[in-house]
Amino acid sequence: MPRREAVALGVAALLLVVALPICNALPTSSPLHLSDFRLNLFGKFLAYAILALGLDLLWGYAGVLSLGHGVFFGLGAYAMGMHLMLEIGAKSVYQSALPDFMVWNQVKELPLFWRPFYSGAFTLAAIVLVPGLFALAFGFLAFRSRIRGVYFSIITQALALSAWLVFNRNEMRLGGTNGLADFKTIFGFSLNQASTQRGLYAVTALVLVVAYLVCRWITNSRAGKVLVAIRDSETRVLFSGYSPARYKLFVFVVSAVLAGVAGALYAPQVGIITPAKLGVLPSIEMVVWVAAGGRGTLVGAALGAFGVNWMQSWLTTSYPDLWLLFLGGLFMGVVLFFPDGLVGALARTATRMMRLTRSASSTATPTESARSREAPRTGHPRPEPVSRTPLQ
Amino acid sequence: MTRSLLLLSLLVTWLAGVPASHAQSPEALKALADLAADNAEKREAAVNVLGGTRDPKWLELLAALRDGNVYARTQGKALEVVVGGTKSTKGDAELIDIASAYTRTALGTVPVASLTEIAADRRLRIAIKPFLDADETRAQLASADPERRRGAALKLGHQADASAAVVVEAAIAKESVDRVRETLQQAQALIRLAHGQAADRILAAQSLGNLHSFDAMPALQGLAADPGASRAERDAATHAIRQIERWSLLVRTVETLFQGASLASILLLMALGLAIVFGLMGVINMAHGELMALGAYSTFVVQNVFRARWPEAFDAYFVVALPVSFVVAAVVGVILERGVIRRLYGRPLETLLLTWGASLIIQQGLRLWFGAANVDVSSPSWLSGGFALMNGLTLPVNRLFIIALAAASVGGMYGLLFRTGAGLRIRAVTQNRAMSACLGVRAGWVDATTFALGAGLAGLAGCALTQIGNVGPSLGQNYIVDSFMVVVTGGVGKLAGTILAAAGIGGLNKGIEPALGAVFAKVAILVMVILFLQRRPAGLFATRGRSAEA
Amino acid sequence: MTSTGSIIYLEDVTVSYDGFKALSRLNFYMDRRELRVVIGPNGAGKTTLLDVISGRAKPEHGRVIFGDHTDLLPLRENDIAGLGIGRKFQTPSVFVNLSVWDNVELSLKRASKGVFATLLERDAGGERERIAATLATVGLADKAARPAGALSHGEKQWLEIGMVIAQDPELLLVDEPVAGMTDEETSRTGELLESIAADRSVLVIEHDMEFVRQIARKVTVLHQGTVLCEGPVDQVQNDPRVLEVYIGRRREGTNAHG
Amino acid sequence: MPTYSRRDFLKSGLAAAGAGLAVAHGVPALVGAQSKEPVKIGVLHSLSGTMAISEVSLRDVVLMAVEEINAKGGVMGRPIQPVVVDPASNWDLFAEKAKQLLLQDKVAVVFGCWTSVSRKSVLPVFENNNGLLFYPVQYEGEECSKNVFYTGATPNQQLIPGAEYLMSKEGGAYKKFYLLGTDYVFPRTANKILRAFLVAKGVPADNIAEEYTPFSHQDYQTIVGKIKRFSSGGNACVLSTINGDSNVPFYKEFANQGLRSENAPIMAYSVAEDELRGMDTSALVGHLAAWNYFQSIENANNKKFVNAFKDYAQKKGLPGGAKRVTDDPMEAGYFGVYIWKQAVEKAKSFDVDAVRKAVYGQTFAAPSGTIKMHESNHHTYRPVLIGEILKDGQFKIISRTKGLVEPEPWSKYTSPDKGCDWVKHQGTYQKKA
Repeated sequence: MPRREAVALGVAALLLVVALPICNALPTSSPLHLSDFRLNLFGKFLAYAILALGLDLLWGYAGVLSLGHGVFFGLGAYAMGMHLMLEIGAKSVYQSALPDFMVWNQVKELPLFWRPFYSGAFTLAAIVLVPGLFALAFGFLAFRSRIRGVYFSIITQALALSAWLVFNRNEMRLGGTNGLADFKTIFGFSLNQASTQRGLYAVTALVLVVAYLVCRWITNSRAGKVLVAIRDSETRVLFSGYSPARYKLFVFVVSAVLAGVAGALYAPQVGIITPAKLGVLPSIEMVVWVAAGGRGTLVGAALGAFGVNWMQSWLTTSYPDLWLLFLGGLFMGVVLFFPDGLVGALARTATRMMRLTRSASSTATPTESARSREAPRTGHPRPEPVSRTPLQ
Repeated sequence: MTRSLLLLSLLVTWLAGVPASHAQSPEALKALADLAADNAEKREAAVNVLGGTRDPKWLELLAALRDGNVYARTQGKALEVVVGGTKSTKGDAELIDIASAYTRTALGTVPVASLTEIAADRRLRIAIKPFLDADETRAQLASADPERRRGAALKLGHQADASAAVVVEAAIAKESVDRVRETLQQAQALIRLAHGQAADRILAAQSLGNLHSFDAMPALQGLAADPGASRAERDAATHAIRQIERWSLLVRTVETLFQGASLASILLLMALGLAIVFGLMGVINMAHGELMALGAYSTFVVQNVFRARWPEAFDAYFVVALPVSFVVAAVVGVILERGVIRRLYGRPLETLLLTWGASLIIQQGLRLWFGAANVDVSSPSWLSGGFALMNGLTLPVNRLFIIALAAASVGGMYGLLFRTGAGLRIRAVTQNRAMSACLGVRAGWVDATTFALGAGLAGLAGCALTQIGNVGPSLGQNYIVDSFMVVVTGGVGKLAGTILAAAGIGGLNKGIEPALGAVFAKVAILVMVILFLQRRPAGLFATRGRSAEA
Repeated sequence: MTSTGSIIYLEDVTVSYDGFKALSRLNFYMDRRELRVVIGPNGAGKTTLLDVISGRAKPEHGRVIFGDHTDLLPLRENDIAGLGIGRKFQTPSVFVNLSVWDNVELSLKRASKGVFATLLERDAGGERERIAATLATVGLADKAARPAGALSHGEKQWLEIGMVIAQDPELLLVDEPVAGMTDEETSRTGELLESIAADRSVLVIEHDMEFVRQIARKVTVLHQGTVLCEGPVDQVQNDPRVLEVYIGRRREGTNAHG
Repeated sequence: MPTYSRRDFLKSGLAAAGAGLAVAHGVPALVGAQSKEPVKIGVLHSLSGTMAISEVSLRDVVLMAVEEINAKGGVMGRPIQPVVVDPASNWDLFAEKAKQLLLQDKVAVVFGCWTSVSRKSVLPVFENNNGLLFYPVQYEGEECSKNVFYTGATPNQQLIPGAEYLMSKEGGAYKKFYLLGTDYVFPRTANKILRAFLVAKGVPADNIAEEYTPFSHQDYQTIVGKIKRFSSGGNACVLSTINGDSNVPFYKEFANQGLRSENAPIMAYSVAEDELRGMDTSALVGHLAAWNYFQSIENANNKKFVNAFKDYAQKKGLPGGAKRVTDDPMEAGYFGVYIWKQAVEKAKSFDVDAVRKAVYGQTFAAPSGTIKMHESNHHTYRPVLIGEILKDGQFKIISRTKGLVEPEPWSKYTSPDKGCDWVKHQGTYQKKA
């Protein structure tokens, strides 16, 4: 990682992980004070940013567009939610050891698949493994048979729809439409406490930094180049002796795990997880974050998740009638005028400036400059081959 | 018990239509006065007397009483019962038009405060009901609408009152519509089954078996299990039950087939436009659902224009709405295509995002313009009701119409693409854009036309959907994923594939649904599609062959 | 068999697409270190032949043997590439978002091309030299840092050839390498192929008879999915059956119009 | 892009935004006359997404009540300033917006929510931050929150009377019941209670069928086929808790497959006038609904309310204008604002705890007649009405209870041992046998 980037990352990490919680801990009178509400809101956005990183790895680098990432997010969130539900114990409305929704659903005994979630360790493992294994199975089937491009996007969309339908069923014993809510404590800490929320925020920010480093490490490795190569020409990769299916499967699983972790951090901070979060619309919105921020840049994806959600939060308060028009318009604008997103557009301007300033200066050895171009600058996204076949 | 017997006899004479005694008889007038009494018993008795006159005018009074429109006022010393009409306000006072109880001569407009409402409490309403019901049944049996006559016959059968036998018999003699006559015969048999002698009951059971009468099942089952009945009776009942069950199996099979066909036609209609735009132009149009919504709202607007301008020709509105919705959606489609999508050809994933943005805008636009609530689109009378294919199976006309419309759309598409110059140009540009351009085909024009066609078909689908579902801003969201599934399963760019996929998905869905329920039927379909793509990753009708693509 | 035997051996191979037989009971074999050109009219099955060898198309029946006794039929494309069969496509297929250098680097032959190996592996010593040498061979040394997308059409063709060479294949499959090239580029490409053929086998599909004459020693003519004839260029060019196929069809065409 | 068009766009955008704001905030007419600082209240109804269909009208009616109150001098002399937010039918956004209203905007009270899930998602927020929510929709009960006032019906104020009516001689003495609902908590709980009630009344289990469909289900072919078979032999009726979008396809299919209200009536628990506005009512005529309020109620208060709302809609240029109708949740949303105002004035404070206590036993001359807040359980005494759907989308009232029905958050048929009381107990408590 070039030094400048490392420094920037370090500063950002410090700001996110340390400075903001400190601002929150300051007395309300202080000008630097950050309210609990804001910090909590940021925590949610940072969870989204973790998911966006994974999605960017998948879409921005390998060129695989998943319209079903809400499912993996949901799986992680439900895994965490189930543990939190069990932690409530008899402090619930019905004062039963069973989660409330089971009581009104006339479930007399805790279903078998709920039991392991009493264990915190199991829950933490499940947060990673459930979305990961599910993605492994689904991705294996999809990539092995070379379902790609638009076809892949659409079956993932169908996956989101199915998952939404299934999780909405009361028979699934997962709370139906209402999902899981009214959590009281997390690993013994009361969720009402500002300090717990602050801690959750700090954990989320830390996970985001780690996730970023992992993603950066992947994209900087040779495997990262293979991913970009797959986006450019899957056939060439195949005939170069790599198995694109395995690479895609790998990155799909990584992004699903990140989504699951994001979901698990989201649930306790927001206090509710419902099937609505893993449907078709939220899954598309996730793609929107990445597109708006700039795909293929990692930083852009994270910023996009943060920015779009902040904007949505602000617009739904300030322009409740019109915000969808703004969002739709912003989105069309980004696709049309900034195809590589906000960060892409900024980076392009910056490179142009830089090239101007040092155009005359030394010519680095080819190897050196080839090396420094680590991640792909997507540039103007290349037309993807589309088979325009005649009607038959 | 005696009271109900009395009521029953009243009812019988009433249904039989025996001429009434003198209407404003002293008893009736006394009863009228009793209505305003404080005593609930008295009031109930009064209702029975008035109802017993079988005089339509008194019945109207009872109906008004049930609806809370009857008032009492003191005229001099006497208490007068009047019927209230239109209310109005003048200054602070609330005024009401009143009329006399029997003749309904207008008595002028008086302040509401000067009247006491004769409240129809629960007990009174229960007393009133049989009279009005009987009246209603008789009116229904005489109705010009065969469905209403059939409804009345069905009800008489369900009630199986011995007293109604005469009426039913008379009605059978007069009835000219087969379906209604059969229902009347069913009613007759049910009455006999309930009240006849053993021989009667055997005949009735046979008759019900021959009629394939589902409605008789509980009664027949009762008879078959009745230890008091003779063996012959029980056998007759069992035989009839078996007959009906066999028939029921047939009905259910045909029903499922029809339901599958209906769902398939809807899927096809929705997917057709998508398939054209997706297959021919490589554009994933996420705004397809919103174009459908535009079609549906166009239908709504056309309906309102007809309602306001030509109410007498209201039924014709839908004929006008079909082309209008096509054109409106097509125009919006062209604006989208020329305005933005044009810049993104060959980048399907980006068109997906772009059209999603457009869908948000259209959706919220509709919401701001027409309101967030659904709007009401009435079915024209020729699209309401059902076509009785066989006893126990009524095929809804609107669904039959949509099947026909889907077929016509497919036919039209084939004709257009393979029989016209425009179709030739569309196919040419699809196969080789550069070459077509060299040959003088204006590719831009063709793109716009193709997109307009796809969008127009979406509009048409939206228009058709108004007849089975509701019309709201997020109408399209319900259907978009299903449509995509059809297109993908069929294979992009293959009309035949789209048709087959729609038929397969629709049929399977309806075949599975009774067993798995609506949700898991849908999930099962999605799983099947994914597994199917395992075998054919490019869909049912993928182009296979050597690929020059690298 | 001995090591001087065939590098690729196809026996009785049939491939059909929706009823159309692209290859029909084809028998074909090539010696080691041979440069072979396959010609034939459109639809003769030339590209399908490459598809079968490189694993893209699976024949209905027949045998495909690589080297001494490696059966290619059960293998996937990437495994076949790993065995040492490189393929260059007709339309240039390079990674436009990666630099020219990276393009070659990814193509290098290495022990494992699995996900975890590429994740963990960092630069190995000799790689840079090999990449530089390959780039020098195809004449792109001075453009190593450029994104491949910025190259001209001809340069992309060469880069792709370079990428295939970097795989260090025993057998090179080349599909119409000079389509769309200028005369000068064409002759340079010819020289390049000949130099490559010095120590490996090369199978070229070509239309351009001028070019064929420049490079070919032995030519195979395919027609309707089978081998029509085989031999040195001059002999093939004068074979009456070849004339029949190429010119006879044209005659039929004119007859139809006349 | 030429500059003029950009400016144009900005201008129209601002104008539109301004209009939106003006509507949203219901700019009080008499602000100038009041010197005191306004008091903020929150309005938390979805204005976009799937629930906008129902919730937009609730926002409208709350803002109308606010405007009326402001025109008469506000609450304790302070004008009300509504803070309208859009949770966009997005349940987690509901929680976020609730937090924002309570913590950022520091509103005195929130009027909002429709679906049970939205209420469940904001519930912890209100309880943890001691906020106050007025919830205006009939719901499944089994809840007893210190921070919520429920102005809609509890199950015993709607479900049971509806079923009772159909069982009565007057209602047709039906003996078989098809319980059909959308698959979520209200229909599930409602049907649990209905089933317990029916069984308690001696209906054999064979005569009760239960079925659920997903949200926005559109294809009722199979289900109507089932109902048809269920109802053969007569005496069957449908108790429907089908929600929102699915009603039109259901009723149309019902009619088109030859089922008629005379033979198999549908008693709907989630279809009100506002939804009927968007339906082709011809298929629904003759079917029934049970509510605590209908627009067709005849009394001076209601007339005033209906006309005021029509005028308001027209004046504000709301879609639908003077054709807008009122319905049960709207009425509950409307009088909720007044109940709060009265309670504030009684408590002489905006403090949540003080206001809460002042709400107990409050009465108000609502459009449906005088209603009363329960003395201890946070719900509302309301009358129960059965209406028959007419062609014009209104209801003919065919039955009404005498007086007000006491709310029972815990149904005596399913939770006979539980009660809700915030005066003598701390919320839900175990009744002594």
